[in-house]
Amino acid sequence: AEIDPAVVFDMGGKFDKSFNEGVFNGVEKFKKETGISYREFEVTNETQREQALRRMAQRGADPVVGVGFAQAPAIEKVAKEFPDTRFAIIDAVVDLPNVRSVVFKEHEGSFLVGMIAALKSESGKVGFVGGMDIPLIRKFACGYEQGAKHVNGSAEVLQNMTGTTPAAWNDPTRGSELAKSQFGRGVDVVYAAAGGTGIGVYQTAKDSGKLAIGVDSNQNHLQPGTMLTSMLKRVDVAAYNAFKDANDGNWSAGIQVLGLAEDGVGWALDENNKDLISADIMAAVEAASADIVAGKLSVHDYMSDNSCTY
Amino acid sequence: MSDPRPRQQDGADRPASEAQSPPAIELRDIDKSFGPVRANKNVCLSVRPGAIHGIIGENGAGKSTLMSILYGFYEADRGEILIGGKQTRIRSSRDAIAAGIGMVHQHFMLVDNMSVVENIMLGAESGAILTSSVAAARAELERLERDYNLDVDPDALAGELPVGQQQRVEILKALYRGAEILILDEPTGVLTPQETEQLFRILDSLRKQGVTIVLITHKLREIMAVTDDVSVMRGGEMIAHRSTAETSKEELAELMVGRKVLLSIDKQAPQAGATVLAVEDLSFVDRAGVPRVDKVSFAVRAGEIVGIAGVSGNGQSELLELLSGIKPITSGGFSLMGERFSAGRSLDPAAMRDLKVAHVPEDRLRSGLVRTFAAEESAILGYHRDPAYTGRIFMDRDAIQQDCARKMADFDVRPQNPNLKTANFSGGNQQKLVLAREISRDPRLLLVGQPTRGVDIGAIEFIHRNIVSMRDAGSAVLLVSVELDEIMSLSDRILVMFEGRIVGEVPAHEANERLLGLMMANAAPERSGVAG
Amino acid sequence: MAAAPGKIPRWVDVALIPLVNIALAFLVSGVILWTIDVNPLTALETILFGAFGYDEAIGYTLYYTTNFVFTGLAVAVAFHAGLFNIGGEGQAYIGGLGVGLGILLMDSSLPFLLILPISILLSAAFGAAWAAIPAYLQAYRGSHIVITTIMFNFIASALMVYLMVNVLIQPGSMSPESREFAPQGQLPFMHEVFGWFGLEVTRSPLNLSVVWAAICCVLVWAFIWRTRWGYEIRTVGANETAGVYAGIDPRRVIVLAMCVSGALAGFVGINEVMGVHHRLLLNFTAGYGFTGIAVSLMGRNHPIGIVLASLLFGMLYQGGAELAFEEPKVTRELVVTIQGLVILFSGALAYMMKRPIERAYLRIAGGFQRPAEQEG
Amino acid sequence: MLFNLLLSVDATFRVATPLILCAMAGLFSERSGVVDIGLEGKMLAAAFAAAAVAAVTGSAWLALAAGMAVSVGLALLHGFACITHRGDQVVSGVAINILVSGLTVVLGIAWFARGGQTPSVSNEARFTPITWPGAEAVADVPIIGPLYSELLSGHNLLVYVAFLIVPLTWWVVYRTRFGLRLRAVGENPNAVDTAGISVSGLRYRAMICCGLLCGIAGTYLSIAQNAAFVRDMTAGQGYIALAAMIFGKWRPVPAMLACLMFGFLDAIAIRLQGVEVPVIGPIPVQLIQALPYVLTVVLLAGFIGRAVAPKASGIPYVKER
Ligand SMILES: Nc1ncnc2c1ncn2[C@@H]1O[C@H](COP(=O)(O)OP(=O)(O)OP(=O)(O)O)[C@@H](O)[C@H]1O
Ligand SMILES: Nc1ncnc2c1ncn2[C@@H]1O[C@H](COP(=O)(O)OP(=O)(O)OP(=O)(O)O)[C@@H](O)[C@H]1O
Ligand SMILES: [Mg+2]
Ligand SMILES: [Mg+2]
Repeated sequence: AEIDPAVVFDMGGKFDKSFNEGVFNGVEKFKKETGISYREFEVTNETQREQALRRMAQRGADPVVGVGFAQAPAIEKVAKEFPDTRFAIIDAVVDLPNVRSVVFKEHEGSFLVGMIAALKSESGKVGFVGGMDIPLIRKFACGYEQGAKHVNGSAEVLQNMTGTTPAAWNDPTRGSELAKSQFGRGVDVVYAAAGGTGIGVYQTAKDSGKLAIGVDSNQNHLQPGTMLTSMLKRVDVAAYNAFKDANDGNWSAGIQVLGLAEDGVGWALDENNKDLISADIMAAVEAASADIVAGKLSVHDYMSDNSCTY
Repeated sequence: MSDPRPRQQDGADRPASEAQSPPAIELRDIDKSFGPVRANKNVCLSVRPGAIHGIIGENGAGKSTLMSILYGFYEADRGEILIGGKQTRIRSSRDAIAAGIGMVHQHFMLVDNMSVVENIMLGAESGAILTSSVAAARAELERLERDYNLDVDPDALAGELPVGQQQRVEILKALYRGAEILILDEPTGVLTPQETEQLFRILDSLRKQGVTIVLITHKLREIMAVTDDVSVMRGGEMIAHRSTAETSKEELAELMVGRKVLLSIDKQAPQAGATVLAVEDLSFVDRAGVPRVDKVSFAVRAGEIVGIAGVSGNGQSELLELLSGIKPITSGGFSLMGERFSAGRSLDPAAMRDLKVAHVPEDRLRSGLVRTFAAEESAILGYHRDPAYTGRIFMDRDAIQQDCARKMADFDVRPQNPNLKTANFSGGNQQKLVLAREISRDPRLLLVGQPTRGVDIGAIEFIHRNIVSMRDAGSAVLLVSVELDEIMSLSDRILVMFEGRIVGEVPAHEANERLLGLMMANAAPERSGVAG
Repeated sequence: MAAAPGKIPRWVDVALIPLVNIALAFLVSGVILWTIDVNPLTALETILFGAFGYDEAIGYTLYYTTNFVFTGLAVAVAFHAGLFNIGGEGQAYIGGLGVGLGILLMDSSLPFLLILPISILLSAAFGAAWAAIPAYLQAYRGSHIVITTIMFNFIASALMVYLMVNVLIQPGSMSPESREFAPQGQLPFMHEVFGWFGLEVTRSPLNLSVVWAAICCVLVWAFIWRTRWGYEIRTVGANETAGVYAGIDPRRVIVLAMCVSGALAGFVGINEVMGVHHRLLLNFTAGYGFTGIAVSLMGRNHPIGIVLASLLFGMLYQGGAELAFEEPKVTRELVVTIQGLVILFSGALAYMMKRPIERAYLRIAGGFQRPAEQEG
Repeated sequence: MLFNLLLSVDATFRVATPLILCAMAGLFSERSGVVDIGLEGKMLAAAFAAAAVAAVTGSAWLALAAGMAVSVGLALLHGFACITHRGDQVVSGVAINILVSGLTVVLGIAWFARGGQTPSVSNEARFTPITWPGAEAVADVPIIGPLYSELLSGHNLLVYVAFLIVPLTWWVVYRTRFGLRLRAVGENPNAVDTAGISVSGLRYRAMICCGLLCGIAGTYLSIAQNAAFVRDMTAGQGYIALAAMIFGKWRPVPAMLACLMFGFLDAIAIRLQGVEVPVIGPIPVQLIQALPYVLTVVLLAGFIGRAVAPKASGIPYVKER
């Protein structure tokens, strides 16, 4: 029988240009391939997560994908109520027999783009703009910093956080100001992990003739020539796989940790940025990537000890 | 608005008030309701050109409403308006101004934080950019001031002028717009005798230039002094027209109220007792560093009424506020039944009330009442902490309501409804409510400011009688008023204040208007010196 | 010309006109829905059914209503003192912080019956404290309360992010959330409460704080209209000079009113933190503080009006979510649009239909009478 | 250090521009007696309209016109509710903010299918920085060079417009007939009415001024400072502008200074992030992010006297009680 899949997007909304949109692209791809449509809901406040998940389960949806770490408590509750429904959560771990938890090694992907940034930088200063000062974003920043320092021990990494309210994920104006201030201090490559705020960062990079790095999905097309690359976090694949595995009868619960080795994270190279990435850079990054996969190079995970000491 | 045309040219070649010329104003069957209240019922009025026409009537009789209709501020439900014999539709003040009507409202229509010139040119500017308008307005203002002897500082802020000056600004506003008909709604309610006299001189010279004037007032003396004709309103209806020469105060009073009214009070000689209030070198300096009350000393004894006369703005208001604990003392002090208050000792109105000091404030709406409250709530303002009204947590609604009903009955407050919103009572009745609140608690010292401002004669009579009976019951009364009539008829002793100082004292039986007037202008020969 | 002033019965004013206004809002929303191929009538049905149609729906609607009652009352109390408190959002946030900190400290050692009153006090105290600073600055330093409360909203969110990320987060957790409270630190859900009495009710986030909200309505009503503090607040709000004349210190009244206001806003923390999430987390206020402004003004600053307005908003939140759930074409932004239209028509344009409806009423009522008159 | 300060001042101009425009808009509205907390919504709607038109037509000027037109439309809606129908001004403002926040995204999805964002507009369809003559040449001259080339030169047209709007607003408010009437109607509408001027007419005109200025502010956000519309991109700036206007006591120049102060504090805060203080170590980001707000409160408490609003603001004008 056909499955009846569902996805519950988080507060950013399915068009946040990064995380949720990645999931959206993944499930759209599934829909296009199989012709199976899915239910969806975008939450607008903390309480709706549980409501939406439960409603999906009640309506017989299976599997149900929850997007974002904030949905973890809700999934935990609802998955217990509906032991026969399969759930998947992206970016958090919920230890239940009917839940698949997908987490990413963002630090590995960020490490690679940090290398690219430092290799490309002429000033030796690279920048990072985060949305909000939360652990996930610190994880991105920490990996990025390691990557930059890996290729240039004296590289300077400037960090800025956008704000403290949910508006911080949708404030291109402030993103633009943060980027300008970093450029003013000599930064020439900036990496944004800040949702819609990134739009302002990329635009400013373009206006100032500097380079920017996108996040989550491949954002290279947003400002061709300015986008040095994008750190890919394959939430689209994770969501697609959740649906596909259920459809094909290959469903498995448990934790999936997706890093470079699993192609869960990576960096984007396409016609929009191929002129920016020289063969040397390419070689260095590929080598580091292989080392990380092989375990020869380890990237410190901020989450492992809540600090960025490496 | 085009440039204000000097009016004399029109007036000069027109014979003044001819019998055959059509009335300057004719109102036919004007009807106006505000919701359920019918403020004007088929009112007719005819005003001769070049005459001063008085309109009198109790509070709420509909005078202001009628004039506001003539001025286009309200639109009548029914009726016709003829100006100079020509039927005119007046739907807004703009129409009225175009028809040559100007109005000085009972409550001034000035913008407090704008200068006099700006207030005057508002709506009658000569162009889109002010610079030229200001110049034109100044020139015209100078001319008007010269012609009518109406001087005001054109650059002063309207809100900072004394009321008398504010009124001049209102008159100048009307003249500036070339008014040929001038309506004045209770213009003298806030003026000193000197200011009133001056106003009447101005009205007289306007009349000579051919201006038609409609004058609303509660003061029959003024009607008799300046008007040519008089109309009486009662309960929304126009009930009588008289030629002033052929009527008398008594007749008008009776027409107005519908019963005989005593126009003067007879009171017994005072039985003055122990000193209740002794003020010594009391001073108050305001934030700008101006001494508002300057080393004032006097005493008030139980069973006497001490009146303080003075042109408004000479420190009387501040004196009352000091004595009632609203303003802090700068230096000096006073003792109240032996208890001493001075600069160091912080006062507050609640503590003064506990000492049985009652205070009827000068401006009932600004500080004596809360417009949005039910009457019963306004009737406990200041006494709301009294255990009679409030327990540990909750207020005792029944007690408050009964108390208010009793006060309303005792003081004839109409309508006698404790639940009615305060704003819905007429001025006179609001005043009675305040007085009832303050008097009914047997104060040892009663501070009264302007007790009858804007109140009709029926109510004045009532209020005066109550103040005198307070005195007779042994209270000390300090009365501040700019009405010399009131001061003279109520007080046992009269102090005169000028620029924050007490410049003289006169026993009531020696006082007359001329003497007090001179003292108020600080022009009197030193007579009895400063009271100690 | 103007007919003799006829009597308009009260139900026209309090029931018919608001209904017409809401109908107008839905009419305009209907046009928008129709352009995106959603049947407006079905949509309306979905909203109403989704908000009131079954026990779970009612639970959610009342859960939102609870928040709006708290923030609406908060705005109203300040308003009676003549103060415009835009800071409900921040006060709710900090109130929740107080609850959360308290429970995190107490839940291992104290029983529920002690934790509950302490939590209520803590939420009130923290919310009041967050309102007291702007109040003090307004009363004694002349700072404008609108500016300071706006600023304090931002400061509150910065403080919360700092605490959640650096202090209160569970070690190793991705999510800036505190640990879950122990059971005695959780306010029972209403479905649990009904369960105690043997009634089967579907689960929803509705919890005992709805009862507290109802109590607060009564308390606020009594406080404002039946105590002398309320009397003093209303006096200062309506006429400050009269307040001074009456021996009331306006500065103390300002601080008092804002503290009460902040405390009420802080109770959102009871509902959200202790009642629903059972942990401290970011953004649980979700704009309820701002919506409280509209709730209070639409409810004419009176508890009864505030309850009605809160119900309306609760219905829009819950019914709107159901609409977005049922109709794939309806996005959450469309639901926001509909909410905006409802506030516009039944709040801002509340008087637009008054005249026409009253006139229509008089014509209809008159139409019934006239034939009778002719016969007589 | 000096150069850093210079850059902060430069950023101040950019950040303050929409605040100044909105504060002047609010000033017109509130001076006429209509409280406007819908600045945010008007600005957001204008930002959307401008970005949409710029994306479709490629003309920055058409975009500006569209932004202003939409914003004026909303201002008139506010007027219709508050002036004509005497609705509650705050509720109306809140309604407009919420309505716009939803509607811009709904329309954005319907028209551009990019999740409520508009496509990025090319530089030709934007207001891009203008380099003043000789800016490059003098850039290296000490002091004057950077002052001229960094501070004065190199902003987009709308920044200059905003700073010209301030003296213009001052001139209109204090030196023209309209301004005289505007000030009067906010203080005492009865005085205006009895002077034969229509209170509603005046207030509607003030609303139009307010709408025009918010329109410029929104256009600046989406196609000058940025190059696309992103949902809710105003991020509370309308409220900050409102605060600045009150801070400036409803007067143009002080309000502008308040906006500049806020922009400056913001620019400083951005540059302070990550700075380590000797002994204490790194300051928490959140403390620095809260700094502009904390400093505003402190300044407000310390130096600015009581602000008195136009007396009639917030109260619908009714002649007959
Ligand atoms: N704006 C208004 N709204 C509703 N009712 C009003 C209004 N103005 C006046 N009224 C009603 O009209 C009646 C006449 O009031 P008006 O002010 O004309 O009296 P008045 O003769 O001027 O009294 P006073 O001598 O106290 O000035 C009042 O009884 C009142 O009910
Ligand atoms: N909103 C209202 N509805 C009904 N009647 C009102 C209303 N407002 C005032 N009144 C009535 O208006 C009459 C006069 O009220 P008004 O406001 O004119 O006071 P006032 O006479 O002007 O006072 P003063 O002459 O001292 O200035 C009273 O009879 C009062 O009952
Ligand atoms: Mg009158
Ligand atoms: Mg009157």
